[in-house]
Amino acid sequence: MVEEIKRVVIGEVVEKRPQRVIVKVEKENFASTLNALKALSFNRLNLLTAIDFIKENQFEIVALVYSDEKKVMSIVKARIPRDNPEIETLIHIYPNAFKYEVELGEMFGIRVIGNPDSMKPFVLEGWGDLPPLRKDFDSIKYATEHYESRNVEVKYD
Amino acid sequence: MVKEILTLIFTPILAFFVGIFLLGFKRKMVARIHRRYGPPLHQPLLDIIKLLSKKENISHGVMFDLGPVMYVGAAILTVLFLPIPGFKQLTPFGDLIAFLYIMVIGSLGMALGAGESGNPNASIGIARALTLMLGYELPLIIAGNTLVIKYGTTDLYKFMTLQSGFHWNLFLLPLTAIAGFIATYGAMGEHPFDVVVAPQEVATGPMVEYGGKHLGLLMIGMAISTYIETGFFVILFLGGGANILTFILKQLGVIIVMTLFDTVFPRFRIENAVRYFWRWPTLIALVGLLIVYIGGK
Amino acid sequence: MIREYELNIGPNHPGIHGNFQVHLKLEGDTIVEAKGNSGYLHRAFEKLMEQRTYLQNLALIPRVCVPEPDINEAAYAMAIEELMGVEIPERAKFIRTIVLEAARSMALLFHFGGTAAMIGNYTVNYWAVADRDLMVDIFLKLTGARVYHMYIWPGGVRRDTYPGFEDDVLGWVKYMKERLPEYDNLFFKNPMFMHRARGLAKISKEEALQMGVTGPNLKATGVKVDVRLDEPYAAYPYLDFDVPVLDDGDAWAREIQRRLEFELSLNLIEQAVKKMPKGEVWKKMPNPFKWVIPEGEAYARVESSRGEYGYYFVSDGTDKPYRVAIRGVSMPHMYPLAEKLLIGQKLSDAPFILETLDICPPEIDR
Amino acid sequence: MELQETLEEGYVEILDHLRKRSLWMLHYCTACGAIELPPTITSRFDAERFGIAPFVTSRQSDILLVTGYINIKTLRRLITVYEQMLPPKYVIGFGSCTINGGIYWDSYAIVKRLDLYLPVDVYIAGCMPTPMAVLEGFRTLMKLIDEGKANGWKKYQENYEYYKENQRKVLKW
Repeated sequence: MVEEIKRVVIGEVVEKRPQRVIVKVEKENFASTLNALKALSFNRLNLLTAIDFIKENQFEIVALVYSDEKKVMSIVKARIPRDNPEIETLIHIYPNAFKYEVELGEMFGIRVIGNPDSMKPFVLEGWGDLPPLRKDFDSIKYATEHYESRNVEVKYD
Repeated sequence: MVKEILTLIFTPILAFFVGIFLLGFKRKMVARIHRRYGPPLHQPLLDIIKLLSKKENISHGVMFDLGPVMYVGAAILTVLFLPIPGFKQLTPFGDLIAFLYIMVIGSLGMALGAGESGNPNASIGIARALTLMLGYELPLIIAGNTLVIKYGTTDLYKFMTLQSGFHWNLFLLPLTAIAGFIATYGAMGEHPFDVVVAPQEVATGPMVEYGGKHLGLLMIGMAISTYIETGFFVILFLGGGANILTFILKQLGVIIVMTLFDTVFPRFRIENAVRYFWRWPTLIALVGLLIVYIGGK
Repeated sequence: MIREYELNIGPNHPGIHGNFQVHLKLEGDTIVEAKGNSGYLHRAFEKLMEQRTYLQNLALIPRVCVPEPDINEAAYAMAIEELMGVEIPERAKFIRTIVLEAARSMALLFHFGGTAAMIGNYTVNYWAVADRDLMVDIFLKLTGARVYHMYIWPGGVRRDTYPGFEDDVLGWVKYMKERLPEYDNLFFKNPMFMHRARGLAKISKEEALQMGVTGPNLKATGVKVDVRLDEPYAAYPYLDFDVPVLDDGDAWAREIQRRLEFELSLNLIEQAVKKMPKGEVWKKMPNPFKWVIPEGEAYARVESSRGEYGYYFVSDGTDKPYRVAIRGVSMPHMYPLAEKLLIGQKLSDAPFILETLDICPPEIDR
Repeated sequence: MELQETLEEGYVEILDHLRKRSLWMLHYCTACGAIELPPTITSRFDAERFGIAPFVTSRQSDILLVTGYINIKTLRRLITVYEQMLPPKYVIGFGSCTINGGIYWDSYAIVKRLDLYLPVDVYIAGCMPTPMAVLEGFRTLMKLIDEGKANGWKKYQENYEYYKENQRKVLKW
């Protein structure tokens, strides 16, 4: 299976396990790789998410695509810069990527070109702070600041 | 004369308590079918007391408040037109046709009240209630008129006396009895025709905005209308009973049979419910009418 | 022109499991447009998991999906085992299969109750939830908790089964097999249910494959895709079974598909209990408080009662996961699929259609 | 006037005694504790023996069950639903999430204390209380109603501004 993917994809292809193939590509041909993989019987987009590598100041977009016939899942990854991150939409390849992209916009602040409500709220209502899943957003500080908790001093006698 | 007036005053109260008993029995029986114990028999009474003891209440306008009042008033009026064993009640002034006419005023009152509440669920509920009424009125009227042709009179009291001594209409006119049963079953809003107060689809339909005292009144009206519908069926087809006790026992029998069906069926869609009513029960009622018509000649 | 109005199958709704809102635009009784609005159960699991060590996460993850918590524990444990390259003992595999299949049958019973109550047959709801409760008691004895078991953890299972576990489970399976004909006569073979569900909200095979639909919704359209067959985990390689598939793809087919899968999981439990070997139950892992998972990434998949449920795991060698992405099953079922299916349907069918798709709102908001 | 007081007192006494036997709870599963409600209502634990049945709309029901953690989005709907209910109304808080945030203490979307925003009459312990605990919570509420102590709704009306202030702080209305 790996050879077919190698022929079709420009980028580093590694077979981690018999049913897991990791494909690392450049930012520009992320959408084209997925298009090629879809033609190669990878018909289902399982998950589209991002990982915040704050040390290298980069986001990593991860798309898990699965082929029902060949029973193989390939993890397609691409690195994008962390300041004003943008990717093109994948709706025309996988229709169910729509809400994943909206979630990317809300949780990481990644703008998706071509997705009608890319930066619109999906899960949070009236959220003013940093996108929450970024590493530099501190949830504990936010929680203790905004929500009063019951100040119970625990006495160990 | 004084006896007559006293019974006129006490019939609604009797109807209310018998209705409470029937509703309580129904909830207990449904619970037993669900393999659990279920509430005590007087639970509907406790519910009504709790509802009437609500401290505050909201109102969406005068008609909203008058809706339940009209519902209960029409229910009491209808009860007075229903004869009790041994008493003529108001039957000389209004016979079967008048009774069928008055029976409708109650739900019209609720519809006017709920329409005022402005909640879209309520208006959908009213539209469903009125269309369902269109459905079950047809077989009910045909079944009623079959009896009129058979007995030659429209006086409900005579229906009762003519059927005494075990030749009930259930055995003499089985087809009309079946059609009448399905129609009263639909009028009671039992399960396949539970379309008006479907909690999952329209959040209890017309009663969505009613709470507290309004809902208490509506529950009183519902208890009385349970008595009316089962009583109407008993008078038409089960011979009405010599004294009040057999009358109530027969009503209990009707409730038991209805609950057996109620817990087993899922719900119709509203258009299928009306289509069902106009197909099978109406057909059976017409065949019953034909039999009586040809037989009678 | 019929006046167009809006209605919410809102968060406060007796039918929908959990907190979820569908905003409908209606013309008369037919739905013109449906837009989901989720986020009422958002607890930021992925952020919280980054702030907890691997051991602390064990208490957090079952709370993602309420009707079926064990799939989270299994996916979490399998991801860590893959990262650490650990092979769990035989007996632990069988216990995991029994726990997962029992959780599936409990979730399916809960679902049958919900579907029947949605179209008005409350008796099935009262029966199904009561029968499910008998299995919950067995879990209470086995794991100490009714719903959130925290029983499957990396390296195997927390402790061995209590004496008499086998006959309890076999007793429940025998009891459920006797009860199934009653459910069939009351609900699945009920002409009213067939009349209401046949031909309702039909999904075609291509549409389902393209939209990322998995589980009974996909198998009802004729595609045999099941993680237990494609990538067998736990003790499924040792059990011989075949997943049933229907092919009309409408609401009726989805329900009957779940009914067949319920029967399949009963047989699987029976097989697993009979074939369970003796032996230890937990592979010794290093001291859990100082758990350090080697760097790397892993994706673990489990077949839940709704479809394929997965954890995408990235670890950076410290004692806290760097990033965990949860592949919720209901995300594709709700957003492209349910919003498309509801258009043109009657209002009285809308909650019923949402229920046959078995959408679990916490999986969407996480 | 003395007789009038005792009559008034006696009337309220009997009323409370009868009222506790018919409590309607709102069928609103706000959070994860809601999966233990169906077993409590259905055949195994059968809450209907005490007259407790699930009802659909807030106008008809008396008990608002906050079954677990409270997301800000849900809190806004909870407050509207609570204010739609007709007094006397009661709020039961399930589990530790309504007391102090529970397991989600560090989440940015979860409110920590329910009683800052709604008056709570009964708390039920347990990170998802079992049906037995839920029934015990209902019986405690019934005892409180019987003794006339369950008047959270009066507290809400009396210091309405305090509650509104807290709500405004969190919800940024």
